[in-house]
Amino acid sequence: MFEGASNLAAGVDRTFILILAIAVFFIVGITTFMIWTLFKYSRKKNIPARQFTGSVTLEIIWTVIPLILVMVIFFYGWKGYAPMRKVPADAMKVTAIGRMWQWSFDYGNGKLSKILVLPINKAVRMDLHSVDVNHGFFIPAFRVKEDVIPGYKNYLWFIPKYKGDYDIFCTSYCGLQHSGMNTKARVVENSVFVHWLDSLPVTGNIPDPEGLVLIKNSGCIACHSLDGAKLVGPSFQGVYGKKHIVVTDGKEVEKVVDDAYIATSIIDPGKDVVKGFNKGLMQSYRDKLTDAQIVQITDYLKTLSGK
Amino acid sequence: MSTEKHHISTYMSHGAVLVILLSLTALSVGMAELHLGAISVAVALLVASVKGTTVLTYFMHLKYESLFTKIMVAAVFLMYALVIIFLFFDYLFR
Amino acid sequence: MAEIKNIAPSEHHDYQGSKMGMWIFIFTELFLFGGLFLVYAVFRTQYSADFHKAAEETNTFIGTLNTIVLLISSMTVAMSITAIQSNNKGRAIRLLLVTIVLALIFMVNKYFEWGHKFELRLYPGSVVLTNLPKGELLFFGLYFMMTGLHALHVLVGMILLTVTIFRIKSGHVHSGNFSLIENSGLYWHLVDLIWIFLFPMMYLIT
Amino acid sequence: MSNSETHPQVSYLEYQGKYKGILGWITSTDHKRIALLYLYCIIIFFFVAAFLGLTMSIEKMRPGQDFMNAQTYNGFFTVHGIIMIFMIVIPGLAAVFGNFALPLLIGARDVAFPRLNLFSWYLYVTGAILAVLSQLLKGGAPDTGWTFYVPYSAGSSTNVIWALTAAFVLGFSSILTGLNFIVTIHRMRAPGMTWFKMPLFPWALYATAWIQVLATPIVGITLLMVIAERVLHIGFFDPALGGDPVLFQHLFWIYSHPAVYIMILPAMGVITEIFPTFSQKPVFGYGAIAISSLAIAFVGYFVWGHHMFTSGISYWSKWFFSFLTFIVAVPSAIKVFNWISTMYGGSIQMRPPLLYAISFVFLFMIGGFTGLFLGALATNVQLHDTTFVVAHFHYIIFGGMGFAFFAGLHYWYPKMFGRMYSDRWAYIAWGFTFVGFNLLYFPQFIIGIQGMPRRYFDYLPQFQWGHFLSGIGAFILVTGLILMAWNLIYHKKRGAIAPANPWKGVTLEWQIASPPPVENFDEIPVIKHNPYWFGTEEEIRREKKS
Ligand code: HEA
Ligand code: HEA
Ligand code: HEC
Ligand code: CUA
Ligand SMILES: [Cu+2]
Repeated sequence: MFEGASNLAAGVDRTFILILAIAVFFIVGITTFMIWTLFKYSRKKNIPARQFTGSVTLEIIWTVIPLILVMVIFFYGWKGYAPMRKVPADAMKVTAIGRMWQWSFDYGNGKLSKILVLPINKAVRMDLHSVDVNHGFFIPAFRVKEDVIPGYKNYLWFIPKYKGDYDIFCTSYCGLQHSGMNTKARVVENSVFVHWLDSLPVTGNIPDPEGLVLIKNSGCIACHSLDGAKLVGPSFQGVYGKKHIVVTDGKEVEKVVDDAYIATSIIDPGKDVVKGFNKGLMQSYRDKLTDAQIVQITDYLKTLSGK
Repeated sequence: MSTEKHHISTYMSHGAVLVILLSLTALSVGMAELHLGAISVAVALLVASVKGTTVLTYFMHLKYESLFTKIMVAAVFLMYALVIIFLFFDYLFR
Repeated sequence: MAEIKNIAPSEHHDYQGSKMGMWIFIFTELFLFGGLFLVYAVFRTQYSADFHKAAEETNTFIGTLNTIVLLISSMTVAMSITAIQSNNKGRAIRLLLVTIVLALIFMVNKYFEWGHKFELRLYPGSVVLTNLPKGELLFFGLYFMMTGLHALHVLVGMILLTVTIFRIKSGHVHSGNFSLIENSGLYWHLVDLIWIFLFPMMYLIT
Repeated sequence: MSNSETHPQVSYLEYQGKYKGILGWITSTDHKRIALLYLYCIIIFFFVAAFLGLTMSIEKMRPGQDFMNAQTYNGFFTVHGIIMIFMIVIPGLAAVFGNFALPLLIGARDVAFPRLNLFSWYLYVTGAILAVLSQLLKGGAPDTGWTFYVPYSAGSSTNVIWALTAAFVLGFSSILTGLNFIVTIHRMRAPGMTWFKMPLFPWALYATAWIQVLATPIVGITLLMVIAERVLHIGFFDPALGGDPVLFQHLFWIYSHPAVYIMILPAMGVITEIFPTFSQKPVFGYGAIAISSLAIAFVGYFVWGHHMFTSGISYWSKWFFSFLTFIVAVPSAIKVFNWISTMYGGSIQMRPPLLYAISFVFLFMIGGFTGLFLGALATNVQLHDTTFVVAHFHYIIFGGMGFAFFAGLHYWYPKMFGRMYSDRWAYIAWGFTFVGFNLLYFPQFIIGIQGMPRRYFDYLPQFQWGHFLSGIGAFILVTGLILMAWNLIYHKKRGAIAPANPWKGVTLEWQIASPPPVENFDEIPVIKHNPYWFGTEEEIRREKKS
């Protein structure tokens, strides 16, 4: 908390100190009061208890004072937060892409990087984009955090104030390697940044391969994951070239997934049913996919097995 | 138990309520056929609310229940309305 | 609150209490469907055009028919309570039987309606459905979930009413003790009440 | 349970109904027996879930993998969360002490629907078994976190459906308990007990019951929707099927925020019973405490959005939910001030229940004030989904509700079992528990502020010191809890016979034998005074000169 490295830190830290002060005051005060009464009014002293039942004045006092205090806290919390939503028009734009379990940063024009490099004292607007599930983009030193939700256009912005390396975490639980999904933000001089960006190779922004487009449009991913997760059907990850047991005409046989096998699976899914999955869920795509398209799908599946 | 008084509705009154409900149904189906756009949504929901209230008051006997039951039902619908409103605080101001 | 008596709770039957319990149960049911209504409301504002298109797909005629059937059945239940209160057991039972028959008609209609959707391959997870525009997909998801859950309640209501008939026959329910019939009546009206809202949401809104 | 031949003196523990032994217990509709059934289940499940928590803490004492892998860890915190929340703290105080003490406190012979009450317990057990099975079955423990956020939970290949079903069934058990209590409080108060002569624990239960009834169905249907999403591929929340993931968060928290008040309100109620008894004076500001319970329940229903400040909800709804969050803090403040004023001017006897009650107030304040950090928009951005949140809710749930549970257990133990435990061992156990607890969770505040995210199996080295202290704290805490359990279990059969009224309490449950007879009261008492009427000081000025 204690090295606020962006323009937004002051507003957060001020709120923090304010609440901390109020909290310590009340916690210490009330605890002391309780312990004091324990001794002062101990039964050992044999003083009969007094039988009063309340006091309207006191009741009002301790309704109104906390009410005022919480309103003050609310106000500061809001004040510290409001600037976080007001992105200056000249902010540099970077898209953070979250996928299980990796960040990548898109600087436009197909320039993708695994770490976030930023020029010092310049406003950046980060657009947050998720490929699969919810992630959370968090840079503690900058006091910024926003969830990365598929289908949502969330964003955040800040101005880095000091040079150095800062941790970036994924805060929204996203599965197995959630805790491994971290990287660095590096704040550098503007000139260094420009140089770095120039030398960054163009890798991203390549459109989806046709096979993937077909898989998405034909609704395959409703049942087949691309990342190894088991849905209704077996995952496409590593499926090509895999050797596995299928049930054909009620008998278990071992088959290797090759071009022909995939074609049969799509045209006549009931023929070879992968063990552990149910027959009849996948419908035939006979009239919906042409042979050429099936080849494209097969080619794409090969890439998922690194072939 | 038998000391408590129960309101006994007549068969006729039930029949009358049914007639009202059926005509309201006819009304809302008719309105929908007219394709009035945005208004038809409002009308359909309004008619549904009137029908719902009728069922609550007469068929479900709310009219003859204790004041507390009435308040309870009203409060529950109010709570639900508040939930919708607060949810739409998000969706309408995105 | 007037009479609290010194007898064991098991021997004492608290008429107001059990009715209050039933009302509270009805509230939970309302909120159960309320959750679905919330989802409907949100998607409907976001995809009104798609919802419009998808809603034309639903059969207004069957919907209207079922509305009428349920309204009538609501009335017959209400009447059967009147019958019990005026000590007319035979009539009460007949009215309840009519209610159950109406409920059956409702279910048969529902069967044909869903069956038709399935013929069009418009069932959850079907290829046709998954390839529809987002809003229509959501509409049909809600359609199946809401009408399905409602149909489940119709079934439960039918069972409850059947039990009531047997209790009337065996003489447990009579003009001096009609909690059971009143409470199953309340439940049945709830089923109707929910349908009153489902009907315009699924069949009418254009 | 016919009372025709029961002698009024037979205690509910010894009473022989139609069946003997364990069958006599699990078919009994006696609210006191059902309370104990809940108690035993809750202790067993608490042990299971706490064991999962303990292993998580130990695993994290060093960065990297020590003795469990990431998948196991993810399964552990999910099942830990599900069991703790849905099976322990939500039914916890309401079902155990509510069932045991509510009819006694309002002068009734049982709850309004005794058979429904037993049925709730069966639902609870069914749900519990499902939850435990989800950990053990073939697909692997669910790994979504107790919040089941979609899309992850729509895709995860583990036993998510089992866990969802378990939570659904447990929810219905909770609804039925709530329904039962509302009707009981309305219909079965002893003659003369007007609303404002009712003790404050029933008031708290009343407020709780309404939340149970009105909030739980929403999560029920939401979980059903996720199940439908997984099984039938109906899109509601998963963007791949056209749905909206943030809508799920809304629906989930519409229930799960009020649920935290389901946990804390009965705890506050128990504490409110304890302070007057040990101070021998009426509770301070009866009306304010009663009404603030209702206020917390009502306003608390509408603050769910504070869990979603970083999810991309609209600016004005953040503003609004933050505002309401601060409003709920005020009734909590009122209660705290009223409790400490109850002690002021009393004749205070230090006994274990009071010690636990005081620790409750202390820990609850820490938990509550850290809630304010989370409720303020600016600080929430920094703290959301960090171990600060973990520390906040462990302080308020374990420190608050847990300690209130221990307080209530020590308070009503003599009434439940008719025996006394050892005070000395109770103090020693308290010492370990209190110290261990703070050592376990306080460091998590600090590393949370520094940016340590939650649900992390592994972490960067700069956070190690905090995790290490936590691990040590966990061991001390466990020692304390085992001592406490031993003290209570050992003395259940061997402790000194408890008098009917060991603490000189004035509420109705202390006016009957310990343990209470089957039918509670030989004759239903007629209520004349307010519930905390200790007499003297000229018999309260000759009854206010009436
Ligand atoms: C019993 C359970 C319980 C209770 C009672 C509370 C009570 C409160 N909680 Fe907490 N909360 C949880 C359980 C609970 N919480 C859980 C389980 C989570 C995490 C869920 C998850 O993500 O897994 C959570 C998360 C959580 C968040 C979301 C964090 C995030 O993920 O970003 C927030 C944000 O506003 C919050 C706020 C509060 C507030 C303001 C209160 C208030 O009600 C507190 C009020 C109390 C006091 C203020 C102290 C006493 C008062 C005084 C001593 C008098 C003086 C007071 C003043 C001057 C103000 N809580
Ligand atoms: C009631 C609520 C409750 C309680 C009591 C606890 C108790 C504990 N919890 Fe917890 N915890 C949660 C609710 C609770 N937890 C929730 C909701 C989450 C969030 C899950 C999520 O992210 O989805 C969580 C998450 C959570 C995490 C974070 C995981 C992460 O984000 O990475 C950790 C990490 O250490 C943890 C640890 C512990 C530990 C060490 C205890 C210890 O205090 C336990 C010590 C106790 C013992 C070991 C038992 C000994 C007992 C006996 C012998 C019998 C007792 C007998 C009697 C009472 C009579 N818990
Ligand atoms: C309704 C769910 C569903 C949809 C939609 C679906 N599948 Fe399948 N698929 C399955 C199931 C279940 C199996 C396993 C049983 C079997 O082999 O028939 C399977 C098996 C397969 C296999 C064999 C995998 C292996 O490991 O041997 C391939 C290849 C395949 N599907 C391709 C596709 C393609 C391409 C599409 C889209 C054009 C698609 N599937 C759409 C459910 C589905
Ligand atoms: Cu990505 Cu957590
Ligand atoms: Cu909350």
